Amino acid sequence: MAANYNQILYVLLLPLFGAIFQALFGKALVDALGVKLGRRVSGTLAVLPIALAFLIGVQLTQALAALPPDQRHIQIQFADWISLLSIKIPFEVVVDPLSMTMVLVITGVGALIHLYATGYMAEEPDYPRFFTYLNLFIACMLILVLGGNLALLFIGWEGVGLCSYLLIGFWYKDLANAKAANKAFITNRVGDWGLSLGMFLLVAELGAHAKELGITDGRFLSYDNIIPHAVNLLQGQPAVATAIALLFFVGAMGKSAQFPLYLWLPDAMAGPTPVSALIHAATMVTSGVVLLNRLHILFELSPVASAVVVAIGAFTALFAALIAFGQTDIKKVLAYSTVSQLGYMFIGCGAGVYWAGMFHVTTHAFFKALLFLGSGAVIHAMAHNQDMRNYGKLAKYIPITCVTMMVGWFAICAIPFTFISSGAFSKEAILGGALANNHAMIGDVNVGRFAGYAGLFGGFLTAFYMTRMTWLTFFGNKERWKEIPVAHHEEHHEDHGHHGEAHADHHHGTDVHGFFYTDEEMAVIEAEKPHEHHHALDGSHVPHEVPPSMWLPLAVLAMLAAGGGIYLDSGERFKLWLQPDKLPVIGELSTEPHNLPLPLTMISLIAGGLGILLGLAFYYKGLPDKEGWDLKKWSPFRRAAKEQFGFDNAAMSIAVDGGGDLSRAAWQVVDVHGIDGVVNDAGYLAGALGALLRKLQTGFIRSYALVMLIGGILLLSTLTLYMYGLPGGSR
Amino acid sequence: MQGVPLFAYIALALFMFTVGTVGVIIRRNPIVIFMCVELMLNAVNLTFLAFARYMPAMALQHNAAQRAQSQMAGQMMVIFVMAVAAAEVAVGLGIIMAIYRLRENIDIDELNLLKG
Amino acid sequence: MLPEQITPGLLVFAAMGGIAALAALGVILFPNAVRSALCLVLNFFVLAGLYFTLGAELLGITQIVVYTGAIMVLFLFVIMLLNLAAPQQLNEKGDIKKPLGVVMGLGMLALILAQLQVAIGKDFGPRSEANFGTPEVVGRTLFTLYAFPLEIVGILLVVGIVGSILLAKRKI
Amino acid sequence: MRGILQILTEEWTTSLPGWVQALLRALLLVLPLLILVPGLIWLERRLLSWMQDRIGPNRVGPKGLLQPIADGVKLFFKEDITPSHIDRFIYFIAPAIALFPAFAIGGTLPWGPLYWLTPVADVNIGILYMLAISSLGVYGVVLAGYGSDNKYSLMGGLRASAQLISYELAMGMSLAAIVLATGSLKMTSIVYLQQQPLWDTVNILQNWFIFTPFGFISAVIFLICMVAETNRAPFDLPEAENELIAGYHTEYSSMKFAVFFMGEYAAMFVFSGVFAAIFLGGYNLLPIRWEVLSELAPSLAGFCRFMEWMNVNFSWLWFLGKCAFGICVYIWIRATLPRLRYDQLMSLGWRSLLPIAVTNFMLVALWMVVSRVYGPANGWISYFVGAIIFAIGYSNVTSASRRAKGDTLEQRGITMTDGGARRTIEVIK
Repeated sequence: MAANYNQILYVLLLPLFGAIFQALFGKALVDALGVKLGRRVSGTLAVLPIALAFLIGVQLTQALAALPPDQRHIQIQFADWISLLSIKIPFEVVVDPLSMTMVLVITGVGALIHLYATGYMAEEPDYPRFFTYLNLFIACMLILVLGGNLALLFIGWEGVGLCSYLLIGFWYKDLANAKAANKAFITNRVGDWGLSLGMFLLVAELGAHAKELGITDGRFLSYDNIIPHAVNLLQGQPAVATAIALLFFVGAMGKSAQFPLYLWLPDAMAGPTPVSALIHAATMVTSGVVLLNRLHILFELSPVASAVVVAIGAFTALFAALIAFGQTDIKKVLAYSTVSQLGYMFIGCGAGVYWAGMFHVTTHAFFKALLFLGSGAVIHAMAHNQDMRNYGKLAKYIPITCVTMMVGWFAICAIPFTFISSGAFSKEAILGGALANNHAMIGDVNVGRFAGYAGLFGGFLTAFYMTRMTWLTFFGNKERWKEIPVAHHEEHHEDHGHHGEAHADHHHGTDVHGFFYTDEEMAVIEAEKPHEHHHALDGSHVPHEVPPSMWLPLAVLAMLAAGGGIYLDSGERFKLWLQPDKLPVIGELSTEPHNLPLPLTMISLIAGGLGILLGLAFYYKGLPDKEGWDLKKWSPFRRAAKEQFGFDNAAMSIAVDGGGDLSRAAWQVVDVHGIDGVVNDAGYLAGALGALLRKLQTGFIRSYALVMLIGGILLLSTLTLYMYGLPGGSR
Repeated sequence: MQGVPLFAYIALALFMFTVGTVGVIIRRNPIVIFMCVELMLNAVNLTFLAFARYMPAMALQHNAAQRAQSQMAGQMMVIFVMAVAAAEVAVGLGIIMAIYRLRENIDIDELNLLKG
Repeated sequence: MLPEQITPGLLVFAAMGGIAALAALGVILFPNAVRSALCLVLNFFVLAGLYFTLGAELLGITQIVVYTGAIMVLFLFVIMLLNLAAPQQLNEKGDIKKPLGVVMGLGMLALILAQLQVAIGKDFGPRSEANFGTPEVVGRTLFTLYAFPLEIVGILLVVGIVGSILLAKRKI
Repeated sequence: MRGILQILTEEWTTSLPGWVQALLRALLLVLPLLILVPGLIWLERRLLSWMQDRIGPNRVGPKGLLQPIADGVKLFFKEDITPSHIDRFIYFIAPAIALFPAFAIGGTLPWGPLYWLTPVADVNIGILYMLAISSLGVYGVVLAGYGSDNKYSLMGGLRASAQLISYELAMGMSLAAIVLATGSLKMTSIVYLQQQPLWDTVNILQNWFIFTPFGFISAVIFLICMVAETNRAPFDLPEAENELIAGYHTEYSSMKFAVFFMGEYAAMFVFSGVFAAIFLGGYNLLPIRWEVLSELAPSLAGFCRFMEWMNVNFSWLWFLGKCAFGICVYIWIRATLPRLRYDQLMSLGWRSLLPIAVTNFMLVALWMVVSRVYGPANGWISYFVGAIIFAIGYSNVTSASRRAKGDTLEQRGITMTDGGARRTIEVIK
């Protein structure tokens, strides 16, 4: 099948046009057609481009799959973008298995979530703005994965960061949301610092050796130049390779929320739930994994960097899983679970089984989007209260949500041999790869293997806390929202919050409240804070099942979560699609470890099963007192977990307070005395000179013209003298 | 035109340009000054066109594309000068009108707000 | 540099050039602004004729449309509008600038003429193709080779229009 | 097909020296104009009185046919009054300038398919030339207003200059659409293109531009603009007799007044000719392609041949007929519509005609691109879709601006300067 790969441009442009349309005409449309019909039309027009892009993506993927494996890298240049003296950066698009996988995930899951959002946001007055951002996000994400060079990737990278910022702060009148958005944005800058430095270093290296490598077209940032030439370039200089790889990994850490840059992700839950599902679970946070997959050659060249990746991934997986035990907000649990799962993906990438990382990205996109959307449905049913302590026995009221979420729960628990637990297939591949290989080494220590063991333990933890979440929400012995303590009614705002109540008495210098607001502005903002999405949840509340536009995506995602894993794994379909032959540097990798007492799947089965059973044992009867509304009764471990083991506080006080003190010192000493002094003196000097010169300005335009003419004549005379060789000139 | 040397056109343009320059200096009415500026612009236009038509002999050594480009360049400049002059007149006369409304007087020697 | 023989073309040029030069002088010598403007109209009109003799027919007609038909009408309009309210003439009293300006102007004329003596030799001749000023040729060049300057000029004109409206309106 | 006229004149004319030919062509244009102007004056007065249900001139000659001659004699022998304190040169030159464009515009009008007789000069830049010369017409009016040293005349001149500049733009844009469609500025090729199949599809009819959608819009705009350009009612503000006495020609009498008069009627005639040539198929009698019809219906072949023969030999007559039609439209408009207020005039020109003309121009470009690539049917569809989108947007914008600003002059921020004393003119709705 000869496909026209130029069609990929439509995939890129459709969401962009959607965003532009929503931005320019969305509001007018809603105004013109009336709120109800207008929102329906506007929502449809937001879903449509994504769905169309998905269809085109499917067609192109089929065409690509029909090609022999070694021809599946198609890079199309559409136009010149930046053309400097020796560097050319065209607008180019890469169509290969990696980018098409991501295109399908982004547009497929994205279309479902868009559809869901049309229902979820139906009450939102700023409806078109939401879909503008959402469509724009899809467009940026597609640029990120489809861009044929690192510069385009960077554009997409920043674009998704921007959209994430806009969407987290979508309800920006709520101060906590605005602060969460700021936190996400600023934390991501750290990652971008790494990404850009890595990019510069790589380009500098490539450019310096361009002649030896035979790169003639100056496209140093393009993948089809980097990937084939990186081996020759960096083989002899492991230190440089490690530096570049680690810098890129810093970028990936920021976007993919790895320790210590994971801080923003839990706070990002302040955004609307479809946003959490789309951006902060299914797509954007996986861009770090995509980056590592794209540039895997760099990491293959540096075992040290790979070991760092594995170590940080494993630590993040465990750390986040532990924090999840202390969370009472349903979305926060899912957020930490996302951080933890991202850790797994990095274990896979670091251990060398890059395809397994992507595999987990895909399955995770299915079940985590499902879980988030399900939690959104629960929140929707519970009058926007997100505290699990207020739930219980919801299975009776919202059966569809319950069933689909159970599927998601089972998928993330990763129980082998059950065939509908899609997480199991990808997680087995990751852990198998980590345990069987010795790629990620520092000195003689095989970091990868330790990471594998940590991952097994993490699987146990995952099953445990997910069981906790599911049972607290849907089962148990009583409907707890009917007996919320009075004191707690006021408290549930906190769950939207930024630092939680622990920061209420913690001073950050003068700017207590956030990064950008003064106290007066704060007061105004607090007064204007909208309350429309904070209905009271009291004893008389009756949860209702969500509308079809919301449970339909749930059902589809549930099917994907149940069947996606086994479909993609059967016959090594996914592995052969993404990585058909051995890796260029480290060669063939096995995913069958031989050094274990039992087969890996058995151990996983034990770990997962144990987690579920323990969870059932703990929470079968509902909420234990030790996790109740009274924080004083909590166990020390759980209280520490709730506060992220103090890490958030520490990071915040170092970064925000320390930065504030440093800036204040710079302001009061360096700026006021040093720089201002020089500038002011220069100003006085200029002023004094000007006072002298202004005497020349008579204000009579004709005099100016006359003087100009005289000047011109003087010039001409000189020229004439020169030409005719009169005295003083020479011909 | 047959028998007219390039120098004739250039000399005429030069004369017009000089008259325009002198006019800017000796007249006090800003509108007339403006007209003198237009006169200078037109003198330059005439020069452009004359040179576009009268090419030096060495231009014939170029290839056809270069020759075509060089003979069109003068006309293009004239078109752009005309467009810029139109914009300039629109804004300039607007300014004169605004000044008149403000001060009831447009003598250029009374308008010395630029005085330092 | 000077023509060898008198041809009909030369006579026509002499007539037109003479009118243009006299009209140019009239612009600065008439104390009445309306007469100055009329002289300028005449000058532009004759210039359009000279453009025709140079083969630039499109530009010649554009000269009439733009300068004679639009710009000069605007000038007349403004002169008359200002006169309508203030009939008194601006007094053109002499001062030192006047003789100085004339002398300087003549000096510039002489100096540039001296330069031209050297610059324009015999190797200039009417060598462009005869149809180089037709609408087809000019348009084709303008919309291909000079497309970007044209766009920029378009932006400039729009800004000019907006600016003059802002200047003219009392209340925005 | 060669007609009698061709056989008689072609060889003889082309054998003459070039300058004699040119003179002959010019005479063939100017003489009919000069002869027809008195007839036009009679026609206007009779038609106007008929429309207003009165008799009109009926004393001199049969049906008052000799009335214009009588008027002319009267004007010749009237005392020629020249006011004092005037700018004499300008005062005297103004009528001449007013007469000049009326005759000069006709230079590119083709009166028939006889290239050696008409037009006077078939230049490449015909339409542009027409626009350029018509833009000179304003000088006559403005200078007359200024030279008369009369407040009312001056105001008339001022009004004329603003009005003519404003309407020239819309006129140019409306013609630009036609030029875009034909790809030529030449009058003869525009007429030639109107003999092609209608809408590129209907073979039997001629593609007169007034029958095409864009041409119709252009024609309406051009018609309005040409009425404004000739200072005729309802756009006769420069000579509004109840406000400005007679505007710019208040101080003119006798022959000088007659020259203005003649210039106005000649301009009407010539503009009607331009309208006929550009929109009404030029010198063709009927919008039917006879040779195609004769192929389709052989029984009518004889009739078709006859009609073709008529077309060639009496083309000047058909052209004159179309001019006469245009003049009747002029008179009809004058009899029907009241004079516009000045701000209405400006607002019509700048806010309605110009945007519509520009949009029409862009839509023609769209139509051409689409129909060249995807065929005529798609071209027309895209043209109409574009037109509808523009209409919706335009009506939204205007209604929004009306809502925002209100309808009185003051609310719209317009004030009028009048002799030092400034006042805001209130409009009673």
